[in-house]
Amino acid sequence: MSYFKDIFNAVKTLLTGMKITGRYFFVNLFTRRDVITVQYPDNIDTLKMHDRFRGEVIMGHDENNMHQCDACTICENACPNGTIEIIWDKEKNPETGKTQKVLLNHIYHLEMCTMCGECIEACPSDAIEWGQNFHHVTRDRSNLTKSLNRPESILNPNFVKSKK
Amino acid sequence: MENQMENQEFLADKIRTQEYQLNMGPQHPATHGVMRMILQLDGEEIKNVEPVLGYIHRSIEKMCEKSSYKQIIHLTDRLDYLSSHMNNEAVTLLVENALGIEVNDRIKIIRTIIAELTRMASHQLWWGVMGMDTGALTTFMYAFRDRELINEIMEETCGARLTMNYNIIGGLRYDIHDNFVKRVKEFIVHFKEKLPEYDNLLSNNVIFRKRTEGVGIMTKEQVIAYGMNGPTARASGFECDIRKKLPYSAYGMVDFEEVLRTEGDAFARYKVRIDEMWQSMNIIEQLIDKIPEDDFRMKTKPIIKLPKGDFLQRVETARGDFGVYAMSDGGKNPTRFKFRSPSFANLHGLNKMSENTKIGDLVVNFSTIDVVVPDIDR
Amino acid sequence: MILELLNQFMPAEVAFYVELVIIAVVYLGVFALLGLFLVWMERRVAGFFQLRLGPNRRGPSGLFQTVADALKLVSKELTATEGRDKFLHGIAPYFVIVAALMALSLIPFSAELQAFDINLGVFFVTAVTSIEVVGIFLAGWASNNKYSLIGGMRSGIQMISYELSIGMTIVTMTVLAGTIQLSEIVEMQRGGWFIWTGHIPAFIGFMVFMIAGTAESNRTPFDLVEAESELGAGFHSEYSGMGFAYFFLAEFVNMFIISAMAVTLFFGGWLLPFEIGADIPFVGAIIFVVKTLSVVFLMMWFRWTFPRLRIDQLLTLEWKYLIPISMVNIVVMAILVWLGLTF
Amino acid sequence: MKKEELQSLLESWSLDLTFIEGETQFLEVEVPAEKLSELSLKLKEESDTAFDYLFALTGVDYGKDLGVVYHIESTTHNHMIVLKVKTSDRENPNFDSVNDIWPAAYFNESEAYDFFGIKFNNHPHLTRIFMDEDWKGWPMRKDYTDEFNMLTR
Repeated sequence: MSYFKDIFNAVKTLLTGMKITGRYFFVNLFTRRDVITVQYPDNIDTLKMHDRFRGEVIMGHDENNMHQCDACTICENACPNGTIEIIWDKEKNPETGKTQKVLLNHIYHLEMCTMCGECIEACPSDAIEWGQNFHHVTRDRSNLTKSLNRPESILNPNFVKSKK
Repeated sequence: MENQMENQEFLADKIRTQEYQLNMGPQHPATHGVMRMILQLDGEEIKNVEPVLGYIHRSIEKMCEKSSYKQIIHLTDRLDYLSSHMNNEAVTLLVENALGIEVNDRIKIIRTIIAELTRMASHQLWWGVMGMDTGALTTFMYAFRDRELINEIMEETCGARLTMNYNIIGGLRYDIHDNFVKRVKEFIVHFKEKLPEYDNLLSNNVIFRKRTEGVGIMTKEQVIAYGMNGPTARASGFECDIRKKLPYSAYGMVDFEEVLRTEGDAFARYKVRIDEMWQSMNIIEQLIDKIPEDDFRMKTKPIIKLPKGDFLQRVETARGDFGVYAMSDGGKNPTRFKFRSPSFANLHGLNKMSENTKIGDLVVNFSTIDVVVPDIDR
Repeated sequence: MILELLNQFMPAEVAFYVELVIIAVVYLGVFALLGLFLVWMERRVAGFFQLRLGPNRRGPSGLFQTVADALKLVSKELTATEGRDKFLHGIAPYFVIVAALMALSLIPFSAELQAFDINLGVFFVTAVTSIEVVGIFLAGWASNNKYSLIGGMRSGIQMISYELSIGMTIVTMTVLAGTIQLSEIVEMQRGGWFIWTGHIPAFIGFMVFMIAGTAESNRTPFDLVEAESELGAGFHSEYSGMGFAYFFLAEFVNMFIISAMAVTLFFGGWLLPFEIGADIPFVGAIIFVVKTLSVVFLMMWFRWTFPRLRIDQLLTLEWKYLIPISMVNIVVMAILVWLGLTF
Repeated sequence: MKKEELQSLLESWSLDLTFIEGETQFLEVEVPAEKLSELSLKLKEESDTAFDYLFALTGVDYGKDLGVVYHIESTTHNHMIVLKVKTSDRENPNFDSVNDIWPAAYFNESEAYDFFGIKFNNHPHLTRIFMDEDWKGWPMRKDYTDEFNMLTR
């Protein structure tokens, strides 16, 4: 008798499973309501990442092409992977007459970055921040080495070094 | 008739059979990554399994010796990437306990909630892959539907979906997002509706039951001897939940059950994880309304140096008992940083589990011990 | 019809052979298109089952996606293992595909559209489809790959076992029909489909046929021959390009053949209930294809819901459940027919 | 069992053990290499201690010495002990395997061998599990030089 009971139970459980998948099939066939995938390159214009999304490290510039980085190299030391290289020079400030560090090039190796955020955490002047861009695909690895400060940009004279 | 029988036996002696070796992996769908198993087979029956490791060995322990404690945290994301938050938590707790930093309840509760969300996401992925290993391909997408919601929450609050790196020493990187509580509650409602579907689709399915029940039985003694842990060991009745045994973060404040089963077979290992998802939801439900207003990070020194000595911190990741063992000489970097990974420990039992089973059973067993290969290779 | 047309401008003998060639070419075309369509259907159906859309970029609803894939497969380099048995490795896909083609030629699409209506119909189909196992076994054996070998061994065990219950179910239905000519079996169902007239044994027979048929066409839950998570791709691990495409198409056409057989045996072939639309020409073929695709859909539904069995469970299912059931079923059917208890 | 009780119990066994003083998490015992397997077996077999769960086995390079640290837990008493063995022989470091006492040591001892070159007597299958078979040197040792070091620029 248990032989038939086994068969009956087996068929019952199989039908329960088929009920679930079948329901999704017909719902999706007619309404596409439960479709969870996103049509990726089509929605490229409307796709918006969350504010905290860690896509790449960027350096904020204001409208006068000024940034906040005074080339202190704290981020360079904080980075676990050697992603950041800062090239700086000493220059005489014409107003105050003091020599100070001037950022020439803030090199960011995206190909080595693990998006851990230690540099941004360490930065005392909020010069670098997270960018939400994730379209990093490129045919040449050298394109991933980026210079974060824009050409001709200068240090914001009013910047404050806020210790966190 | 008798004569015939004799003839048959004679024939069976005469046919020359031979055990043979089969390389399963490193590129094999069932090994969940790049791992190789050398199988000694007699027909379909497995005589011996020998895992060959190291295909994604990245010498993280060596890297830790050259990194500061802050930098170590993000490396642990890459061990068991499915329970990255718990791995981070292990390192932060180790440093905090060594330095005597007591974090406030807000941090503890948020850490616990995110850890449980991560655990659920991990178990969901495992469930999907378990289905795929047994041949039911649809489970994968159903699991991902629910996992996607968790990843959304993570992305909104932590900034990344998988390797969140949300813990820092003495607190959290960001405060929780404004939508966090709302979204988590929505997720719980959604998932309570969908989790029975998992049972109906796979757990109760007669084929799945037949594939898992009575397969790869491990007794409690064997589990302890082989040093296995996590849900895999709890299926054999070994009480090894660190959340209960040595409560850390906010696990002392909540009331939950340690899921235990006694059968020790593949289905028990499967069921433990399903039930753990219920328990995770239970924990989150208890905590989600209790997040107190407070700072989300404590004051710490800019350069962290551990006192001289040895430190061990254990946490319960989705795979089991994750231990971080640090040896410090009082400097910025540890002299030895060891990750005792649960997947590596669980791998010890695979050979015993698969003795005299079929190739199909090996896939099931391997799936139910739920290893993450980067966690093994480190 | 074609024969008459040809007879007008060529001698009768030549016309006969030309007709054969034309029919062969037409069937090859049907075969390829059917295969491609079924692959597309499977992917699309799988998409909806899995909460996604499936191919939807190339052509209407992604219909040309599989064509593109086929072109890609054709243009691919053929690679193979060293030390394989070259001759057997090369010939194996043709066993599978020729078997499928021959079986396809017997399928009665409608009263007019049947290439080859012999009085041994059902018997011939079962005989021809069982050749397939030779091809799969050879592919597994000749590849010089242990995964392929295990797959081939499994296919041997599996297909020969399940051939039995398919055969028995067919016997059950021929007891009811009283003939094994496919077109006559359909004609017998003019009063009512066999699943209705044969009621209980026919229904049990249908279930057994579906299970065994799924196993025959190597699909989940019986895809142990390929068993992706266990054997990679099983017997066709070492085939690339067209060799793989042949296996792939043959698998899908086999699915169609099994479904077509199910429709012929249980669901009245090209007939609609109460003889609706029986007079309109070519409607029969459409009805037949729609019915068959529904059964194909049922098999896809199985595939995207169930886990796979283990090899010993596969045999347990066959020898402990399906065979006894279908044996009893034959007897029950015979008794019912004898007592005239069928509708 | 408490740390102190455990210490006094172990002292009574007179196995030439050194106890590490100070604020340690668990009882840390330095064991002479030749007494290791004897102590391990006793720790496991005695019902008062019943250390049956090898939690972690860590190879360590102390700079001058090489050593292995065993974290052993008891599933019945829920206490943990840390065993440390050291050797100053950097050419051919050699300890007894505990694989027959705790099968969990199987891969872990291979790992210590792979990273530190520490050999374990009577281990059934001591191989380089993570590195290539033909890898030169022991990468986790402090004196190992790595020509492709990404970390120091």
